[in-house]
Formats: sequence, C-alpha cells, structure tokens
Amino acid sequence: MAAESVGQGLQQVALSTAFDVHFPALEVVLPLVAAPLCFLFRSRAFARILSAAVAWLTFGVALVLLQKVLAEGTVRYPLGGWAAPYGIEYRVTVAGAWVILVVSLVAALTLLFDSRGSASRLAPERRYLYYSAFLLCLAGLLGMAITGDLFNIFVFLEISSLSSYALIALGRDRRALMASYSYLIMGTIGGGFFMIGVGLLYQMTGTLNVEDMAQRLPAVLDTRTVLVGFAFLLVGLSIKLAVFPLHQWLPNAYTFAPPRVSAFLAGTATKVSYYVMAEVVFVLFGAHFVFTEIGLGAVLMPLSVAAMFVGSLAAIYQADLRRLLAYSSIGQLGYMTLGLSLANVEGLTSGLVHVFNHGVTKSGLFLVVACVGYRTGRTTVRSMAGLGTRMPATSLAFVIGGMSLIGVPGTAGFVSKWELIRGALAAERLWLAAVVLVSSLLAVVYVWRVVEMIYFGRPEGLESLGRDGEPVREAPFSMLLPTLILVAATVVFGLWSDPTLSVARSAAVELLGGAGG
Amino acid sequence: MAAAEATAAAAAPLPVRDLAVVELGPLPLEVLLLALLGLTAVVILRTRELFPAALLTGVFSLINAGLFTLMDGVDVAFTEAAVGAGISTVLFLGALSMMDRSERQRPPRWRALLAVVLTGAALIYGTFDMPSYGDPQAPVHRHIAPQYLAGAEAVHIPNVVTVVLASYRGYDTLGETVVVLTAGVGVVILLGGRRRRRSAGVGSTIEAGGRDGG
Amino acid sequence: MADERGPVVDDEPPMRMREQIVLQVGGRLLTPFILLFALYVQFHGDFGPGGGFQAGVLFAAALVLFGLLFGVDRVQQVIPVSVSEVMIAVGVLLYAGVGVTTLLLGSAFLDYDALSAEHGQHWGILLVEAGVGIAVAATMTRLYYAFGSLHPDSEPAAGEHGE
Amino acid sequence: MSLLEALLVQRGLWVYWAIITLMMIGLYGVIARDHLVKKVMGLNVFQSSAILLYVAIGKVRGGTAAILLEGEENVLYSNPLPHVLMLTAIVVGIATTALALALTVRIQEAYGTLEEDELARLRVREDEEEAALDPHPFDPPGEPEDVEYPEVKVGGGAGGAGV
Repeated sequence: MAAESVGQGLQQVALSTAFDVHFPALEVVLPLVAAPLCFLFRSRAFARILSAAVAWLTFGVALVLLQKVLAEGTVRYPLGGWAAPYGIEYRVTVAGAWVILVVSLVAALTLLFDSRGSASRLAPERRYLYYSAFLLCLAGLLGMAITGDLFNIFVFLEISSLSSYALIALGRDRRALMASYSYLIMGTIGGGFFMIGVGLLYQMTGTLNVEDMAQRLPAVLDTRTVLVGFAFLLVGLSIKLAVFPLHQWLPNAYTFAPPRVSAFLAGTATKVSYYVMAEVVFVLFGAHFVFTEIGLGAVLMPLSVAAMFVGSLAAIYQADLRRLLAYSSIGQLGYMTLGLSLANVEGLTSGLVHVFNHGVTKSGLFLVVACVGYRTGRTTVRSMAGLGTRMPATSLAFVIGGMSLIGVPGTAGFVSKWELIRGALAAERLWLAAVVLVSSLLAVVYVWRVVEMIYFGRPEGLESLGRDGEPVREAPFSMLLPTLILVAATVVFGLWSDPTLSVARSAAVELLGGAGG
Repeated sequence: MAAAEATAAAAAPLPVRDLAVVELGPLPLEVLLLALLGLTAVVILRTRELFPAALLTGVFSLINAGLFTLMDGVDVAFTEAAVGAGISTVLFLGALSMMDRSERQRPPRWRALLAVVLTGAALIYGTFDMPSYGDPQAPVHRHIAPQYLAGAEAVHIPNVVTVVLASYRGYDTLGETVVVLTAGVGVVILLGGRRRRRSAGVGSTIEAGGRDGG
Repeated sequence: MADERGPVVDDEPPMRMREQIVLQVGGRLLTPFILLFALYVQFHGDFGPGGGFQAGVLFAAALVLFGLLFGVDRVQQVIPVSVSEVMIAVGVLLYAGVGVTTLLLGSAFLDYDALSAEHGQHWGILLVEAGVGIAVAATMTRLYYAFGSLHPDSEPAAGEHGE
Repeated sequence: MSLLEALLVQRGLWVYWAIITLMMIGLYGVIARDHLVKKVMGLNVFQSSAILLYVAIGKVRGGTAAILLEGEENVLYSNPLPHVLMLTAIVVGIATTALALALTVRIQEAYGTLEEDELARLRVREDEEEAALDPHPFDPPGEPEDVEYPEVKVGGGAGGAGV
C-alpha cells in the first residue's frame, strides 16, 4: 500500500461511498467538535449530556472499527484525501482499535458516573469547562492511537497532555496544583524528547508516515543518528508511560486529581502511550533490531521488574487509598512493559490484554474510592473501616477489583498474568515467572490491608458518621452503576476471557509481524 | 493533475544552484546569532531577577527568529517573533506582576548537570551520521518535499508552507488549532472567573484560619 | 450576554504610562495599522509569509499594545471576555466544520476538492486559515485578559481557591 | 584535527552542536532551577532550540524560502515541511507556557512561594498532617469552604510561609 502510494504521487484517494468508511475520522472528530461546543454554550447540563453522548458514540464507533479491522485487516483513511506519505493517514490496526475501544469505554463509563459534590474546584456555573477539557483529553488519546503519522502523534499527545494538566489542577486539594505542575514539566520534557526523536528519524528518512518510515529505515538502521532518535522516542514515551525511574509524576497526579479524572486517566492515558511504544518498537523498528541488535530487553526487563516491586511495595505503605491505587498502577504498568520486553506473542498478548483488564479494573477501583469519599468524606484506608456492612456493594466492588489486581483466578487480572507467565516460560526465563508470582504476593498485602479494614475494621467515634453527619450508607445508584459495570467487567472477562484474549493475541501477532505484515 | 508533475519532480535530480555556496565553511552571521542565543540563554538562567529574565526570553525569541530567517523559515520566523517576543513575554510579565520577582541563589546541581551533559553528548553522538548541514541531497529534501513544491505549483499558491499547512497536513493544523483551544480552556479553568478582592475581610481568607495552624 | 466576569472597573494603568502622551498617541495611531496588517497577513498568506496563525497573533498583539497603554478594561469594552471565548470556539468549529462538510459531501475529512471541483483547494485553505486566525486571535486575547488583569489583590472565583 | 575540521567545516555539524548545546542549557534550567517560573523559562529555551533543530534540518544551502517565484526555473528551495511542523510546535510551546504560568499563579496564591524546595517542604508537612488528622478531602456539597489555609503573602518579599 505504502509503496503504491509513492507511485501515485499527489493523487487524491477515492473513497468508497459507504458512510462507515468515515468512522476512523469520526472517532476523533466527534469529541474534537464536541469540546468547542461545550465551551461555546457554557451550559453545564448541555456539556454533561453532550460529553456522555459523544463518549458512548465513540465507543460504538470503536466497536464497529474493531470488528472491521478483525475482519478486513488494517483500515486506512486518508485525511484531506491525500495519499499516505504526503498527507496524514489514519491507520487503524487491531491493536489500535483495541486501545481506542478501552479508552472510549472507560471514558463513557466515567462520564456516566455522577460526581455529585466531589467533582472539582470549579464553581457550578463554570463546570462546562471541565467537560470541555475532558473531551479534549479523550480526543487527544483517541487520535494518538489511530493516527499513522509520527508528528500527528506528537500533536495529539500534546492535546491530551495539556488538557490533562488542566483537569488534574482541578482537584480540591491545593496539592493538585503542584501535582499538575510537576506533571506538566515532566510531560513537556517527554513531549520534547519525542519531538526531537521524530526529527532525527525524519532527517534520516525524509518521511513522517509510520509505514513509509518503516520501509525506509532498514537502509539507515546502522547510523548513530537513528539509534539516538530511537532512544529519544523511547525516553519520551517512557515518561508518559511512567516507566520505572520516570514515574515520579504519576502518584501525585492520580491522588490529587478530581475522582473521575483519576479514574479516566488511570484507565487510559498510560495505555495509549503503551500502544504507541509498541508501535514504535515493533512496527517502526522491528523486533529484530530492537531486541536482537541493540538489546532493549536487557534494559526494559529489569526496569519493569523494578517497577513491579517498587510500585507494589510503596502501595503497601500508603495511608490514602488513591495514592495506594496510583502506586499499584506503577507496578501494573511494570507487568505491561515486561510483556513488551519479552518480545514474543504471549508476552505482548499479556501486555495488550492488560490494557483492557487493568484499565477496567483500575478505573473501577478509582470510582469505588470516589463512592467511598462521597459517603464518608474521606479516602484514607481507615475510612473504609466497617464499610462491609454499611456500603456492601461498594465494598464488594473493591474486593473484586483488588482480587483482579492480585491476579486471583476468575478475575481479569489473572488472565493477563497467566499469559505473562506463559510468555516468560516461552522465552525460557523461568525466574521471571517466579518474579511475577512473588510480586503478586505484594499485591495481596496491599489489597488485604484494605479488605481487612472493610470487614474487620471498627469505625471509631465520629468516623462512624459520614460527612453529612448521618450514618454512612450505600452510594447513590447513579454513582454505583458505572462502578459496578466496570468491576463486573473484570469478572466477566476474567471468566470468559476468549474475546479479550483472542483480540489481544491477533493484535500481538500483527504487531510482531512488523509493518504491513 | 498534479500527479504526473509530482512524480517527475521526484525523479529528476534537484537543481543545485551554486555549489560554491555549499562549499563555504563557517557562516559568519549564523555563528554570531548562535553565539548570541547561547549567551542570552545562559543569562536567562543565571540571572536571579525574573523581570529581566522574562524580557530576555523575548530577546531570545527575536534572535531565534533571525536564525530562522537565515535558514529560510520565514513563516516560522514570523510566528516565533510574534509569539515568543510578543505574546509569551506579555504572559510572563503578567504572571510576574503578582509574584516575588527574584529567585534565591543556590549552588549548582551537579547531578542535573551530569544528566544534561550526558543527554547532550548522546545527541552530539547522533549527529555524526547526519547529512551535512544544508546538504541538498539529504533524504529530507529528496523524499516528499519535492512533491509538495510541485503540488503547490499545480494549485498556483506560491507559499508552499501555506499549502502544506492547510491542505496536505491540514489535519495537523486542525490539531494545532485544538491545542490553542486547549490552552484557552486550561487558562480559563485556572485563571478565569477571577475578581478583584473587594476589601480586606469580606470574602477574604484572612480570618478563616486553617488546618495549617498558621 | 451579561458576563459575570466583566472588566474590572478600576483597573488603572500605571500613572507613568498614562502620562506619556507621545506613547499614547503613537499607540492609538499604530493600533489600527497593526490590525490592518494582521488582515493583510491573513489574506496574503497564500503568496508570502504569514497566514491565519500569524495574523491571529498580530491581531492580539495590537490589542495588547492598546491595553498596555490604556488599560485592559478599555480593551474589554471593545471585545468583552465572553466574546473572546465565543470566538475561540467559533474558530475551531469553522475549521472542523470545513472537514465535516467535506465528509458529508462524501469525500475524506478535510478534502477540499469536495467543496468545488475547480477552486476547492483555494476555498478550503481560505476558510481553514480564517478558522485558525479567529481561534488564535481570540485565544491570545483571552490569554492576555487572564494574565494582563492579574493583580496582587485579585483572587479566583468563590470556591475555586487553590485551598 | 582534520577529522574535526571535516566535521565542523565541511559538514557544518557545528550548527547542530550549537543547537544541542542551547537545548541542554534549557533542559538544565528546567531541572536545576528552583523557581517555578524560571523552570518555565528553561522549558521555553528547550522548546525553541528543538524548533531550531528542525528548521536547521530543513535548510538547503544556497536555497531560498519555499515561496515559489513565478517564471523562474531551477530555483533551489529549502524544505517547507519542517517549517510547517514547527509552526505547530511553536503553538504547542505557547500553549504549554500559558498553562504553566497559570499554574504558577495559582500555586503562588495557594502556597505563597514559588521556590521548589520550600514547596516540597510544605507538601511533606501537609502529607504528614493528613496522615495524622485523617482529614476530609471531599467537602460537603453546596456548602462554602470551611477549611481554609491561612492568608498567604502575595508578591514582594521572599515567601516565608515554609519556615
């Protein structure tokens, strides 16, 4: 395809007349148009309804796209009608469609969540700004996963980053401002590194299109410029992905952001960066170059293992539930990058299936914490004391989500871990399988701390009362529903793992096949 | 219509107007401007007074715009001058109007310096295999760019940057406009809805006390 | 369109500036020319350096110059905060609207040839650049309002204090 | 010596090296400076130099800006693509600067200082207090803020809130 279009020159690409050819564009354009509309009409109610509707629409479109990609292979869409290396091309791969499905699902469910009383620092009449920023973030994340142009990835990366800085700064605690600032500095350096990396690769190949570049790179792979360009791309993405030593921005950002923003970002932002990293590693450079010639595995694997232990160990010592979940995320991201560093089908499948499994689990858990915070007025581990009887559904949701973090059989987390262990064994690294099992024990510790508090902890004095001075009771239905859907999904797709696993596997096979199969 | 011309342009060797220029060694004006840029950057970071530093970021942008012009990026130069020397300086001065304008002196950070030197060394290592500066045969000038020039000629729009910006890569530019919107939304979120404090007392936070305990 | 965040009434520019008659007259004379130049840059972008983005910044720069000499409130009387915010959205929607139109006409998103067989590219580029120009001018103006009216005494809206 | 001369003079790599040095000066400012506004200035220098790198990549020696001259054949033009990309990058830069400065304004209001180490100290203290007091980060809906921080000193004098 790419080779053909070079011959076509600047010829316009004729599109089929069926409307669903436009779905790749619509997926991103819908939230992109909805964001200024929210900003224009300045109505909170309008913004709420529009953003929820748009999020569900993007989810529907993502579902159709995924089916289409699975049936017909990579779906391409020439923006502006210009053929691939000249114009910007949307290139929906199985992995890309999988990621946008997760992103739009998490967005739709978190927007369904009724964030009464705990939303953000915005005065009610200015809440529409929140939805505007939320939609921009959604559009940025979706755009990153769909586009087949390296510089376009940078543009959408910045859209999602800039809007997430604004969203995080909305947290009620003043520490949210500092968290946002630190994330801004780190994120901008990451974006800058990514841009420099793209520039160096562009200089050696003359193109920005991922597939076109993948075809032109082998001729210059042995140059130092390309090597440095690759390193800069990787470091830039690692900051966004919170790979172990570059993760410092994440705990505070997730802890102090408004509850729904934490739930959304925890389930999506790092996952999209993971996909882009996989695309760079496997499609742009190819597994052979990355793992055999420069031996990235020797760097990424220890860092992943370190992330698994450091993240989980830190989670054990946290007093605040949100911070506990944030550190747990660092550990869970370690499993994902470990899967990538194995560079085999099982490992990558585990990483990609974890995009869904962890995205759903962690968003669900952050929503659980939002429910608890809404009723008790606190989000500390101690605030969970005795909730087992007073907020039974929410408590059960936490237990199930926690089990998925540990990887208990029957939950989604188990599916990913099982696949990861298979990957480690396939790579003949028995010790890695053992390490994964041991690190899961750490997850048992931090989850058990909370579970113990829920069912055996005793609320003392004032703590038995909620924040409105009344006894704590179950969260309202409008908050509980999306939370329970997300948590139920971890069980459903833990028991019935065929669909998620098969999609992730074909995505992994496709990625490992390199550019254009 | 443009296809044939474009393919032709891609195939034909690029015209090299003046080989003597390519052979020319150091370019005095570029040396001067780069040296000035370096000097400005160092002064920006070293001065502890933020007001002059903010003005110097504007100067930095102006010199940078001069370099862009030398490197034929007239559109970029125009934008850098207007944004860097104009708007961004105003934003810095506005923000500084309500904060402490001097920075405390601190010893240099050796670990940061080491990290930065290593990063720079990596980048310099990467330059060794780069095409020469200004080499007309570099891949960037052989692939895609010639087709853009031909395409712009075909639609009779002389400024190629405009054509590429608005048409070939129009989607990037939509993204750019959305970045602008995002900045607008973000700043309105953070600084919008402000009002002048009525007078000390009413609505102010002075008496409220706090859990900081003062 | 009453705006609750209207101009701060007593936002006097520093006295030193006020008394600079030369500066004031100069600024007053210069402002319309910068605005004209911005329009020129907007529409001349096809032929020379410039285009929507540069024009937008220049337009805002003219307002900033005027504001520095006569105070932000004077600028806000001409272009209220709410108008600047509306125009940000209008600019982006104009750009995206061109794309959606071409999409509804059956071509690819932002494929200007769908607009007109002969001059599609020209029309498309003109409209899109106008969208960029409006959005950028409005955003830069809004940014100036936000930062230009900062004052040690101003504070965020009720309930939005960074705690 | 001759190798260096070949690299520097004939291949003109010194241009890239100078740009990389600039970039690193900016990066050092971001990492090592303590004042939050100074960090933003460092970020500005870093981003501007990265933009310069792209523009340098697009330069053709003996070429001219990519504005087509009618009726002239065999004119050598510099590459317009990096210029297009860098227009976007400049926009990203100003957007980042605006957002970062808005954040520093809010941090100044909330903490009364912008020195990083003092802020870190304040934050650690806050974390400790939170662990001790088990506070209520979720306020009741609809009620005015009942938990406030003490008034912070704004502008003038070194912020001493941390000590």
